[in-house]
Amino acid sequence: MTHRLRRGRRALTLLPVALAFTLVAACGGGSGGSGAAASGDFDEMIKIGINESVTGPAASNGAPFRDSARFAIDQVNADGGVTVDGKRYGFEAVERDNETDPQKAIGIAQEFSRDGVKFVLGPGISSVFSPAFESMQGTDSLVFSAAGVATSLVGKPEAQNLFSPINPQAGTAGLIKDAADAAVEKFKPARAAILLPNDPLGELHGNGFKTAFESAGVQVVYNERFGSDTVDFAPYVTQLKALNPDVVVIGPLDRWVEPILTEATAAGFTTPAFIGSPGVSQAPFGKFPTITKAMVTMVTRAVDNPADTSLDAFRTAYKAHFDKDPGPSSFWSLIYFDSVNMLARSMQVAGTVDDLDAISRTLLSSPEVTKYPARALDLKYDEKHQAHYPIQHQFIIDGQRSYVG
Amino acid sequence: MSSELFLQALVNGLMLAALYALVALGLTLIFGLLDVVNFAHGQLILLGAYVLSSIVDIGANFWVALPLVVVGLVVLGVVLDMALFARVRDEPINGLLISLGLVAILENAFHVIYGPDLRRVAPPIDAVIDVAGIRISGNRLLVIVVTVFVLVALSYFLRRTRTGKAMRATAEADEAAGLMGIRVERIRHIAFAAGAGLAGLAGVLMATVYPIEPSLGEGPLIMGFAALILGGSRSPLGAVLGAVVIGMVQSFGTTYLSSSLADVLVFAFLILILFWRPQGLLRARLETAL
Amino acid sequence: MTAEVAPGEVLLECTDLVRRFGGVAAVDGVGFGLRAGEVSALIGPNGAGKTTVFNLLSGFLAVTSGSITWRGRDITSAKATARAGSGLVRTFQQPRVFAALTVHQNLVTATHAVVPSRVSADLLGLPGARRRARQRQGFADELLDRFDLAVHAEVKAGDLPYGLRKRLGLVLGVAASPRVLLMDEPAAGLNDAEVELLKQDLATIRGSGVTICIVEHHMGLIMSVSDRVMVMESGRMIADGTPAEIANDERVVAAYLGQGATA
Amino acid sequence: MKSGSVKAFFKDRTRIGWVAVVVLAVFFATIGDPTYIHLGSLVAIWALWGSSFNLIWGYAGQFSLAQVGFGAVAGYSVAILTARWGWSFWAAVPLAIALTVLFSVVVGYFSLRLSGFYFAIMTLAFALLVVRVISSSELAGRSTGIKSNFDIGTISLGPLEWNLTSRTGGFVLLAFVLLAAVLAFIGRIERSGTGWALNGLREDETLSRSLGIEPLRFRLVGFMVSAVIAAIGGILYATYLRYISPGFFGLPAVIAMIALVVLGGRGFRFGPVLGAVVYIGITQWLEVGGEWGDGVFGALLILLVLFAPKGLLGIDLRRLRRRAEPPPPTDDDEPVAARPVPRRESQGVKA
Repeated sequence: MTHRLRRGRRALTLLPVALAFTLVAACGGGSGGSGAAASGDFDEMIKIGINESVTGPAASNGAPFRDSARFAIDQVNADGGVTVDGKRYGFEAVERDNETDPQKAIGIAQEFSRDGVKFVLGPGISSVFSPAFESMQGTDSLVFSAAGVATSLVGKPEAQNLFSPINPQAGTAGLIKDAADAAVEKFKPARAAILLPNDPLGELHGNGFKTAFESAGVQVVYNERFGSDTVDFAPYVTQLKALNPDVVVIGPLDRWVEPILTEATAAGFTTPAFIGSPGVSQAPFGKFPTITKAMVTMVTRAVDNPADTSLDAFRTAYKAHFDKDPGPSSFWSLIYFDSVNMLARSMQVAGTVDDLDAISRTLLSSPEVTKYPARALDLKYDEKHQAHYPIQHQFIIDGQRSYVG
Repeated sequence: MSSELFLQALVNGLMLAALYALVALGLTLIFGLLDVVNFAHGQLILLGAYVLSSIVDIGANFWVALPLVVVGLVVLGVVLDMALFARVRDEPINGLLISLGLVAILENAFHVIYGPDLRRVAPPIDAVIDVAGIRISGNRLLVIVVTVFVLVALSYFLRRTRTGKAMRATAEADEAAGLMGIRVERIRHIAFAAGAGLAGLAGVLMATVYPIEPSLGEGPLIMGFAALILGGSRSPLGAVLGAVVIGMVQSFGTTYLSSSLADVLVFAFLILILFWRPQGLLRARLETAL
Repeated sequence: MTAEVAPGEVLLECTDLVRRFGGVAAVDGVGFGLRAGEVSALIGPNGAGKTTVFNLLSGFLAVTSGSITWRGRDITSAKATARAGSGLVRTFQQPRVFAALTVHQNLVTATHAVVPSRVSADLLGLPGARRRARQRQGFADELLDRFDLAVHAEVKAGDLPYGLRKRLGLVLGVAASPRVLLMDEPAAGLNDAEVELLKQDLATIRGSGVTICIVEHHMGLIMSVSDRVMVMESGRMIADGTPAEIANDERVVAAYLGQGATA
Repeated sequence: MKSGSVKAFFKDRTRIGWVAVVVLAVFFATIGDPTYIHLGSLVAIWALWGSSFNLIWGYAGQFSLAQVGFGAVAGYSVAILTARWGWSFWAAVPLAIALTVLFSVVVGYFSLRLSGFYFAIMTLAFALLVVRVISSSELAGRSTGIKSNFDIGTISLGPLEWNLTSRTGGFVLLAFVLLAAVLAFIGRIERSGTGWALNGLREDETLSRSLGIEPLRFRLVGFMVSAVIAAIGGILYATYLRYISPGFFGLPAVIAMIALVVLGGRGFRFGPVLGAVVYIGITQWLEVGGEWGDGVFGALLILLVLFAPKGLLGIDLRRLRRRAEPPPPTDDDEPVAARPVPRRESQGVKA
């Protein structure tokens, strides 16, 4: 009996031990690696927080977003950083992977606010951004987020320092509407089908396409969302084939396009024009020669198009950072590129590195902020902090690529 | 047109059924002989797929890689069983908990080693069979053919070979089997190895028709469980039957209703079957089945 | 506890009990009554259907046909728990105890039938819940004393040696405050000393007014404690009488041939 | 025998657990740093979810995987009622809990007759069904999720104002107060007849039935109570995140919930608290193992199951120290019933 009693008591001593462990760890917790900026060249570093979904379910978006952020920061430093009052500032990336876990994303946002990280990129995934941004509200930080929901938040009083660096993805203007119109003009469809994933982006794009098609007089005969864990697309293709639409919208990422095209090819369903919802690159279409009509819309700009000489400086910068030439999917690398470069210029022009309101105002109004090398997009922020730039579509007809816009 | 749609849905469903049958068979062997609910089965499937992609990447032929992967997973199965699961035989729930730990470790490993991007294995067969407008790709046909072959072979193995008979006896009554001179522990290692091998094979076949990614294990695992339950949990034949039902519900549900409804349908069907017929569609056991 | 039982009243009665498994009738037309205060034994060769009869009486198996009445009320389709709650309690051949709980905790748990839980009171912490908790403790303590288990009170039931576990299984049945206690082979696996102890326990239990029916193979025990012996073979009752009558019954001797019926 | 020393010990055990909870609450709620407010909220919320699973599994022996689904039902109910339909938070909470309990009765009706593997899969099927239904429901924001009301106001205690808004120290305190209430409540169940009945059913259902303990009745009660606890966790979760989406409630959450209970010690009242501290500590805080964090957690789980299946609170330090001695004598006649045996030390001798 005594044996049992003592055993129990000992066992319980573990709880305080764990507590002590926790307390000790608390003092050193939360630290982590940061970006690889060469701080030696600068007098002081400005921390740029990166809160992206590098792993987890949304990693196929988050990883390019993170790379884009690194690239942009690298570029600012390569261009000499920011000089204010004779002091040279460089950008320093503070990278955190939120693993597509909102709990983690909130933790990271709070860590940033605690550590005085005033400039934050991400989260760029809507389902992670929303909860994380809630906790950035009211904190003194300036946020750029590629998340779809950011476009609907910007301009609202609770989002005064939020910037949306991609053209609006839904609604009456912007990427989706433009893509739908371009497709309608090119392919003159009577019947359209939409097959997108059941996730926030798929939802946004699907609704956008449906509205745009219908207002252009195109009948939407199929509007389906597959589960984000779907791997077998044969049933969807079977359904589509039976409906025989003229255009099929798929995407919004390459990862969905390839399996769908594989099944479409196997099913002999190659007659319609396949529209890649913005985010899809031309790459997957090249693998299916029997599919002769396709269109993709650049989320940013086709940086691999050699005919576009205005991008030469950008391509040099790209090669310097990534050590390879831009490919079909490299448009992702522009997500934060211009915004971060413009941010650096606004600091310079406004003559401050910590007055967020002054920096924001300059970012919107000063023409000076666009004057940096390797500028890639003709990007401008409107008074709501929403980015605008020319939208570019790419048609792939019988293996030939052509650009519009 | 509509009969064509129906037949195409049937063909699509058959491949799903074949894949789920392999998964459910593996789960059934492990559950039937070891009482372990192996949540890590999905990760073993994925491991098979990833290892295949790695072997093919270094230039090996698919047909060489296939047996390598299966053998590799069989060996891994033996190791896992001897090192982990054999130590908690008397408390089956601990086997389940260990499998949860394996899920975390393997999934983490896939993320770190292979990254989040989709990986693809060049399909071994580049042909499509077209019979009166009903089309099936050679790779999908391969899944069905291999599964049927495995079913026949497994049936022969369980009925005709010494080890197979010993497995059936052990599944039925392990103590009695032990008294009859069957080396029960050895039989259990074999069962786990066979289960892991089937998972590896399912992974290989899956990689020929689907792109693979780290979170891909969950779907086949859940559907495998569903098939297992429908089939009565310890019966290989039942597991196959359950897999056919699930594959068809999914295929026809997606084709004629909607995908989200098809999934809801699978779970609702499972709940109702469990409620009305907890013994499954078939009451057969390893001993009488196949 | 409640209405007193008149001595000699038939508490439990079954008629034409039949239970088939597949095509085989494990119990085939058995009927008998148990009178208050009596100690009866149900014997027969292995496979005769004795345990099945207990399972039917206690509600652990459903009857194929036939009826069971408890103090004049038909309980043929009553739940096992309801039967136990009304005083018809059984024990098991394998020593069933709550292995991870201590002996004392086992007994507290077993008092459920005597001090039923009121779930709402328990959850809301009403005063009645505390009173009942005290009652349970008191009852468990009393049983520990009565059956000399106090020394083992804090031992986990799973760690007890076989004999003690078996005994605890019996006391758990007693803790449920039975009016009729059906004991399935209480002596199986016990050594001689333990069987002697069992005899004392049976006397104690009987002395507290409990009617007992035993399924048993230990003839010595049966002949010394029973008022009445019933004999089954192949699902049927082949004899019913005093121990002396049974010992001389030809059919019984035949059924037990070579088994040392009069050991 | 089980007299003064038992009681002293019992008090001691409980006291240590309570002291730990209070220290955690004060530490996380008063440090004021957003990171610790974040971690403290998560610890309390996961401890609640763990307690829900611990009650139904550790105490009642039902390996229910539906708990996360209960959390989802409650969290979504509150989010929809407050953010979509403009209810006040405090009006929405009782209704959300009531809906969750109702749902638990439905799940219980279908599943409680089953046992073991079947029960686990049936409850898992319900949990996954909930997620699928939510992801296809327009009202619940499909897979995008919806915002949840987080400004749950303040409580005035005389001159003191208690601000409960999520992501403040006050919210952490609220979460810990609710956790403490749940732990106290579980303690009450432990000592009650209902607790003994659940224990008995976990240990041996046949024996329990022979003693008049009705399995379905008590298990349903256990199920409903565990659903209430899960509902509190789910509501706090939605409120804390200020946003709710179906992605939070998938298989990974089910696995995490099981793992933290195993880690802390199944069947120990304070086990889930310790489990939550370790779980949040490893995966959200210290980033143990860097990119291998989940793997480290999985390995820890396996090691514990192999070498200390009773969890951290069940580790017998004394036995570890005198390993040289032979193990205590056990009975060789027959194997002890092969069951997962959550240990309950409390003697229930409180009069």
